[in-house]
Amino acid sequence: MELMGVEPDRLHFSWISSAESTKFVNVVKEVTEKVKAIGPNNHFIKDTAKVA
Amino acid sequence: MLGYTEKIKEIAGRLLKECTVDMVIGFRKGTMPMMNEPCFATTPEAVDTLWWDSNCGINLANYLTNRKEKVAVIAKGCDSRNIVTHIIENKIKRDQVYIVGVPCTGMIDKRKITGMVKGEIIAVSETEDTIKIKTADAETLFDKTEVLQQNCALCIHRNPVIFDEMVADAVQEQTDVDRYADIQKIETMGTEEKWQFFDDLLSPCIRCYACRNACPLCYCPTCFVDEAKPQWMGKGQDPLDVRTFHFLRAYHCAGRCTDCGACERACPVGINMRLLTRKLEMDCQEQFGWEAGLSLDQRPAMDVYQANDPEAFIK
Amino acid sequence: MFARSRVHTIDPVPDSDDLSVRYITEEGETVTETFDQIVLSIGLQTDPEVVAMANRLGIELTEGNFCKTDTFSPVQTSRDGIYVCGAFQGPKDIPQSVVDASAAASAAGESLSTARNTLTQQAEVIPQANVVGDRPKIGVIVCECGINIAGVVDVPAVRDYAASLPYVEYVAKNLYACSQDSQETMSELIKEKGLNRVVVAACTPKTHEPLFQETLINAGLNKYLFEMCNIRNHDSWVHKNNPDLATAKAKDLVRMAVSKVALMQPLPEAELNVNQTALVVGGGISGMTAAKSLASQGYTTHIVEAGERLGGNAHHIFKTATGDRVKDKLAALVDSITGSDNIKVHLNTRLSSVEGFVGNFKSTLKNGDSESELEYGVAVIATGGTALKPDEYSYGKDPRILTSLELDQKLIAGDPALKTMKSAVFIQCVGSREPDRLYCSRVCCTHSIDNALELKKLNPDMDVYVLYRDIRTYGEREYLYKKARQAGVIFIRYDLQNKPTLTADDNGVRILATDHVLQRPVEITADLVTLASAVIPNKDEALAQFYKVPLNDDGFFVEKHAKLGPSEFATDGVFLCGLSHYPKPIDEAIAQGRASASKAITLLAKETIHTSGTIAETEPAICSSCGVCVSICPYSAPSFIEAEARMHAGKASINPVLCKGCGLCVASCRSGAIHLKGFDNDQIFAQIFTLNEAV
Amino acid sequence: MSDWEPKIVSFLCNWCSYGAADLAGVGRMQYPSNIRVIRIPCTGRMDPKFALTALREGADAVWVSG
Amino acid sequence: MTLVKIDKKNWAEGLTAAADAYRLYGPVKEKDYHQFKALEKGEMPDFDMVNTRLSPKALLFPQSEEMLEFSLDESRDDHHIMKAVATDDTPRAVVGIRPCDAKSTLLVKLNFDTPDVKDPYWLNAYHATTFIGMACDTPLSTCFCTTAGCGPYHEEGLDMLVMDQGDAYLAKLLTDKGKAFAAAAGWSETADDPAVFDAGRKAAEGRIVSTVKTDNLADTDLLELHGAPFWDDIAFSCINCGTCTFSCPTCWCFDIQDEVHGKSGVRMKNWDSCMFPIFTVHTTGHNPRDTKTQRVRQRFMHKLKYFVDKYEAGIMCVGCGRCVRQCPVNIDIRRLCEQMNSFKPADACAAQG
Repeated sequence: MELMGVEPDRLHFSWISSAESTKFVNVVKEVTEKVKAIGPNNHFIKDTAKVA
Repeated sequence: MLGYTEKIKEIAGRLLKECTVDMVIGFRKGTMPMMNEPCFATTPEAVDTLWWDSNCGINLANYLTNRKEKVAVIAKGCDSRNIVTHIIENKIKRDQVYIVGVPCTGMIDKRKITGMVKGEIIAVSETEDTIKIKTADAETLFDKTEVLQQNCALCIHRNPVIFDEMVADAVQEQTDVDRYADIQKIETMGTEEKWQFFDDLLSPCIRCYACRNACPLCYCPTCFVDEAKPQWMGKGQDPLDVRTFHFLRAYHCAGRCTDCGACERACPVGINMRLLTRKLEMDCQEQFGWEAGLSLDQRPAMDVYQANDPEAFIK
Repeated sequence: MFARSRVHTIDPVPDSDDLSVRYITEEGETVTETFDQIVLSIGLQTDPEVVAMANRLGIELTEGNFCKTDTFSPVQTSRDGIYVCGAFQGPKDIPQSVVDASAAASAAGESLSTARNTLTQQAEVIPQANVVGDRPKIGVIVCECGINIAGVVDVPAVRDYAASLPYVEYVAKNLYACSQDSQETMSELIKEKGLNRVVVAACTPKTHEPLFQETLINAGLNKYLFEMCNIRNHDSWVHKNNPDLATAKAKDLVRMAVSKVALMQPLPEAELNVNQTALVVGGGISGMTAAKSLASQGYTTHIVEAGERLGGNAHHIFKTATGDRVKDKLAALVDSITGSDNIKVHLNTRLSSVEGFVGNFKSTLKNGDSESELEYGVAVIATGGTALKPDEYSYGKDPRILTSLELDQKLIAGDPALKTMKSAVFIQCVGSREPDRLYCSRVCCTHSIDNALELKKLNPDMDVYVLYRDIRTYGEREYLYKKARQAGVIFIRYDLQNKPTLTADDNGVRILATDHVLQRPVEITADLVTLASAVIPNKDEALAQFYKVPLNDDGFFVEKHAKLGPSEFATDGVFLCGLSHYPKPIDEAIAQGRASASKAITLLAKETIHTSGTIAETEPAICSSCGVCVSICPYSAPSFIEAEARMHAGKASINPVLCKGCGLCVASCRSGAIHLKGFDNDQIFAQIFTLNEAV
Repeated sequence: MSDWEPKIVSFLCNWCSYGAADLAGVGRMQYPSNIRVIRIPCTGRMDPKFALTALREGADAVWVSG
Repeated sequence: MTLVKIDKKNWAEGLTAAADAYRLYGPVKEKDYHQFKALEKGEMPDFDMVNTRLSPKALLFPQSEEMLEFSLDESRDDHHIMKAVATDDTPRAVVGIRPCDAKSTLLVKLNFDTPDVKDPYWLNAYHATTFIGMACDTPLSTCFCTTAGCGPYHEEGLDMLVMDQGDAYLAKLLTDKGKAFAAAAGWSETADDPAVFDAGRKAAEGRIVSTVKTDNLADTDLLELHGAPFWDDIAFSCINCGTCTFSCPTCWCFDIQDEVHGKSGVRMKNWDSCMFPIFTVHTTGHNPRDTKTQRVRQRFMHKLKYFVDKYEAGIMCVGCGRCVRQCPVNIDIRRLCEQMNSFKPADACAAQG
């Protein structure tokens, strides 16, 4: 995806055990911050059925 | 690769006479210069039409999918690796296919030559390492290494990895080859630039699926493009649908693609979609140390989990 | 920070709420430190009322007021028909209490086995309405959960919004959706309004989904026509200070749930009957106990023992901590096994293959060159362990240096030399709590002290030394430690950095150590040195592979869950007991033998088991038989339909029982030929598509 | 741009991350409300199609947590 | 029919003048091949080519075309109502179309403009278009137009045929649409040497090297042809990609799809190909043309037999040779036509014995 020009911060992966609620909250905050930083997704998006 | 045609005819004739196989899959001379047509030979006259030169770029492993009868196939290095993948993925049984290995010195890029020459190409003649192109008003001689298909120029598996018989002795493998220079160059571009690059690369696509159908790896009865429950991807010319199709098709070939170049050769509008498949080939190499189709007893990297799979991307 | 010390006094520090502690260190120096908080780790004792009750019931107690039990029947009180488990039997941790509980249950089960299923009535099966193909009629119930949800999310707004969603026929809000009366009203509503799908927007499905699914079943609906969306834990509780965002999120979550539930299909749960035969791998004390308990509750049991006799490790043990001779108790147990017609023993036999799944296992038993097939429903693994042959303290180079079990052999044989010896030394933690074997073998302290007392009994004026790192005679075994000190056994502590050194020559074995009190080197010449070597498991990789059960780095089996499932494996139908799990004394081994039997019986007694409905299923027409699913599934549920089958030969199909519904194969299937029922592509896509209209 | 709220589609594994989210709720730990949770039985269920579709349908980010 | 002489010098401003009244389309070179495109202001068509890689059918029959649009947003009063999509049917002119491609529009018109069925999208575009043909003096070795019902100077389907005479063009105005365009372009200098045209035509026709025989296609029995033995050999190499059908000017098959995103939806039609398995798959999963051989046979039978029998207007092929050049495995319609034309059902049975 990165090669194709999608900002790497659009995809996040994490491992959180069901006991690590604090890690869960930190990851949510971190992901939200990062996505806010790179702005809305205006490339990889299909809003109307464009034809050509 | 000049003497191969005679050797192929001799082997094919013998195999058919001895009934080791029911048919031989190979190439016959095309009706246009620099084009050859895959064919199957079952009778002595058909064997006589068999032909081999530097224009046999189509991957014959594609014709083995789900075959029931005993078959002989003429296989270049990349074709043989695809046959290995076919056997692993139960598309054909090992004892059902008699592999006639061809040590390959690279196939010509027809589109490249047409671009370098003025006017229509009327005739082509080939020597061991040069090729002569005859057009209406001129005759130009090219050194083969100049006009090879990109994947053949970068090829590091010219000799078949699996075969029952070889047409000639093995050729020298290329070693000092950087297979991923162009990919790394793209990776250094900025995000916006990369997006534009692929927009421009894929813009001529007319969704004819020649790349998918020329590829031996694509044998699914229903391709994800034709999925209808739900139809999550458009069938039209929307650049995003075109991009999604090429992205996911390349993803499905990750760890399986042998870079035979058949997709690029089949594409009517000449898109270099191998940038996507080779990026995934590079990743498989770096992360799993895996190269497609080299051994019969190991499934491709993306099919199995190992404890030591890299997981740095998981936070 | 661990400090060896004796605490003298704790005084509150004036005009502050700190505390000052005065203690004496090992070197005898007095130290005073202040702390914010002090935690006293107090022990366990029996409640006086319980002691009174025990006396009333005529249950014999030990001097520590715990229930007196015999090593070979650890859950049997002195009063017949009354069993004991947990801390009343002795101070213990939760895993051991849970093991005792299952053991007590199996002991009780044994005496009640003849009356099984006589008083239970058959649950009345409510016919299930067939909704396949009907237009979805969705009922949405938005729960307020008191103020937990309503305090933040505007529940009426979410309810009204739900009414505008496609296929929604009925909406309601509810103070407590999970309350009993709400369940009844929901059941009535489903029947009255003819609803065929239900969405409950409340709390987490992990705890409440089964409850609501039960209600659907009572209302005659298939329980999978249901979707829960979590607007409490994931929404109201965590977005307290912006209610409007929380309400918007709740609406999104409800819309996603409604779009998914509209596509849900009624799912069948495959029913399987359980083969009523049990297999016990390993014929040691715990294996035999498990087999005896299974057999006495009416289940034919097979014991597969690799050695040529039953009994395993117990043959080498002289006596138990409570004084019984192991030899004759073991003989009694072995006779009860060979005597029972419900138990078939296979000696010199090993398992060479295991196929099938819970309730329907099939194995080949290999005895020399003859092989036999066995079909069974459950397996208990009791492969046991052995003593480590140490490679330090020049063990094996001098007849006077033995391991604990070798000393036991001499005690069993009543070797006269033991009487005439002048001095004996026990060295503890040989091979245990070492860098490459970190665990404590738990039994060696008690065993060495017990043998030390035995030696003192044989010859009171023999000098007996115990060189130890820490004495772990846990529970009521501490009395033995006290008795040993009173009998004059000398205990010298060493630590890992300067272990005792040992040189053997003609006039005795000289041992050099540093006395921890005098802080001065001490030399002891001993006629006999006993090394308390570690307990190691009979590691069997093949067996672990057969049953797909995990082994930890030390080679012991890893149980399903330390507290919730200590004597069973994550793989259904496979249970576990004895030394192969972790080092344990005979009474705990016997208790776990019984516990594994009890757990096995809870499965065998049902006779049929249901598999989950949310499992994967292939669509043979679209399958390109490439084998990705077969290679990637950790439970090897997918397999190819055999070549000569009439339909779809060579295509993949998934065994509904083995499938755990994780969906690995579904995502890895390139041709999209596998559907994970309940989490199918179209259902997840539906949830994604509705995101497009996120408000 | 400041009031733009990203929409993040999060695929949470039913046993681990979904449980962690529940626990975070029980602990009343506040976090931004941009994530929309889709429950999947295991991250093994995560298919590239979902990530592609989520982005195509307007999500600003996809978060897969096992 | 009048002849007009256009000096090359005022060819360009003639076009720019016509651009006020017509939207101009013409061949433009992109990367290493030509393609028909709308010409920007002042952009000139580039004739340094024999023919475009893909046929100009996309001008009348785009690969993806929105037909109807609708909204599911219930807050709007016109929700769930299908409305036609606005199309721009103002007059336009295609400059530089080859006579074979122009003839193909007539073949396609036979299908889209029948007495009982008229395709509005195609017809509106067709009637709004003026075809200015460029005579073909340097045909390719794969061109066989002369024996496929047309030729390098063929006039059917064209409104104006232009011939290159070195320093000037000679244009034949064939229809009043052609006259109207010539007037708009200000080309009025009449000429009277039709002989030059005939000479040009004969010379060009002489340069055609490949031919096909189609004489007894019509009277060979359809079912016998359907059961002919050579289909397996022909179809073996085919990989069922859609290149031939997508580059063929006379292929007119399309598929209609609804695509909905969020609240807005579109009904669109996309090119389809009988080469794709999904072309004939039924909802049950049954596929009447399941094997590759059936699909390849369908394509050639339609072009060289069904069409011939149904419309009696010759073969459904104008001999432009694109499918021969584009086919990745070199399946050649000329060899096909020869085998079908020379197919004798009788000896087929004898051969099978």
